[in-house]
Amino acid sequence: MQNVMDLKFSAQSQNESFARVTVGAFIAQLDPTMDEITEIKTVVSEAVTNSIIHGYNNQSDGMVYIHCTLENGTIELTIRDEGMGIQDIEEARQPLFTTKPELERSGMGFTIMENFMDELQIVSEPSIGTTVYLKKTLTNSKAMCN
Amino acid sequence: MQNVMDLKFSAQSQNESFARVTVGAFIAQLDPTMDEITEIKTVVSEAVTNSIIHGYNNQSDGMVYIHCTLENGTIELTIRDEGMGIQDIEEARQPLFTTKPELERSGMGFTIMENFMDELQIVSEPSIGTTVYLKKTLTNSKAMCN
Amino acid sequence: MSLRIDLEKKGSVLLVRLEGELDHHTAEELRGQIEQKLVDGQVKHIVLNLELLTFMDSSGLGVILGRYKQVKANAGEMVVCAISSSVKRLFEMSGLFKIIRLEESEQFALQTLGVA
Amino acid sequence: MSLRIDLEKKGSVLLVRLEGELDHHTAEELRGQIEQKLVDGQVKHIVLNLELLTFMDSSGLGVILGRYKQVKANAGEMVVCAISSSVKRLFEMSGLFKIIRLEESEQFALQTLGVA
Ligand SMILES: Nc1ncnc2c1ncn2[C@@H]1O[C@H](COP(=O)(O)OP(=O)(O)O)[C@@H](O)[C@H]1O
Ligand SMILES: Nc1ncnc2c1ncn2[C@@H]1O[C@H](COP(=O)(O)OP(=O)(O)O)[C@@H](O)[C@H]1O
Repeated sequence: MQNVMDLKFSAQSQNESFARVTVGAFIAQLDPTMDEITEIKTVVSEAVTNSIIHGYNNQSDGMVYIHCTLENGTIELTIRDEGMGIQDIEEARQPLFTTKPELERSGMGFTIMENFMDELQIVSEPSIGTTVYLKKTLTNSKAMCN
Repeated sequence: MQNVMDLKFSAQSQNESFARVTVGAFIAQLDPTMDEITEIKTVVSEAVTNSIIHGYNNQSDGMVYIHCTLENGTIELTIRDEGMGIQDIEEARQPLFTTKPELERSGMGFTIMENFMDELQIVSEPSIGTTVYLKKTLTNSKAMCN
Repeated sequence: MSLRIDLEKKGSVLLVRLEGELDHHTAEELRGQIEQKLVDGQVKHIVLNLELLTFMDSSGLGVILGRYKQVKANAGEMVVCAISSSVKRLFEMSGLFKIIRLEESEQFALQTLGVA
Repeated sequence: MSLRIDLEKKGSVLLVRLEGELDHHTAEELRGQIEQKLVDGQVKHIVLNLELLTFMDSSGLGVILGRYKQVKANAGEMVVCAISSSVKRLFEMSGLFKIIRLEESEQFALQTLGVA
């Protein structure tokens, strides 16, 4: 049976941990390993932080959207903002590339998302916003029986 | 500064604990007492369970909606379903009243919500759905400074 | 499963220890497991130890009240022990203490039923 | 605050112990507190003890890299110790181990800098 959740929240930095906890609590029913929970929480943190810092340029009146679907041990995550968008997606995906070095960004966000998930897709349009699509199937076969 | 979140999830009973954890994590930034966290989690559990059992009659393809606003130490919660609605709200609010005794419902849901919150409003229309509005100001004055 | 249910027969008493969260989702499992122990007729009383229960809502009240009715039909008693202040408030609000006896500890609860 | 920051000066070494979650929200506070200790010029090296860190993402990498650059500008070293396997993966992915030394324990890390 499919289980779906949608979350929308203010683009404020204290909501980064809230977003991680929420997605972590939602996927818990699939009985993931500790490592898998950490990976999912990390990618949520990366994408949400990007929306807040880059998408909305730290203007906290924007909203961040998370859509999460669980089905047969597979987690699908869509994390979206209606912010400034990405000019060059290929460039943005490169390890260590960042447009905000002055904020001590490491440029590792997309690299981490790619490494921790099975699939990463980025759709973005300048001044419309950015959508990050992430997918991962848990190794745990118990997840198949839930 | 106001902080807002919207949550929407499948009307499945395993999401009752998910909804509690999510709202609990969101209000944590107001630095509530342990008792206040427990109270908020309990009322969320009551309203969400009602939507699942009564609103959607345990048909898990419906969706439950939670809207939560934090401002100056005050929590406002709106928990909504698009289910069967309540015929007689005054009757439904009475302690020990339940339309589903065969499911061992205690009829204490609304009484608990009323006791644990400063304000409870119920809006419902048969076959349109039910909206429960809950409000509570935390005692903690630290909450005012966040 | 976010509720751990531990059942132990002590003479005519069924000792039920709960750990975790008792809500609508987990109440059904609890009902099923207790009822299975009640069918053979040897159990007369129930002692509920809630020391390790971290959450309970009105669905918990419902399943407890349901089991109370079952033991009462058999002239048995229901005793609850080691409850937190928040669970206590729910019991008070619903008037459950009028029919379910509260004891400090499991040991003491069992003693009052003559099986400690 | 979901990050506890404990700072201790040991000779020319600033020992930084972190407990909790290091993300974008908490990184700023960490940066501020460490920089305050660096201004007086007595600190040359930094030892980062991450034993009690329960979460870290790339914002953590950024703030660590930033402090590395500061001590390096002063010919100092940065040593990290007691890291979890998930933090280790982030360090490996970003190549941070090429510039930041890893030691098993705080005691050992301090010894290598001559202040234990
Ligand atoms: N949601 C977003 N909105 C706008 N730009 C983004 C968004 N996410 C990422 N970017 C762009 O992609 C770059 C690389 O992102 P990332 O790999 O996460 O590194 P970092 O966040 O450390 O800069 C960012 O510096 C930014 O220019
Ligand atoms: N979301 C809802 N949709 C439809 N009916 C509801 C809803 N919430 C409550 N009710 C009605 O109000 C009654 C009282 O609710 P409550 O006090 O929570 O007790 P209980 O859930 O134990 O029945 C329910 O039995 C039901 O008839």
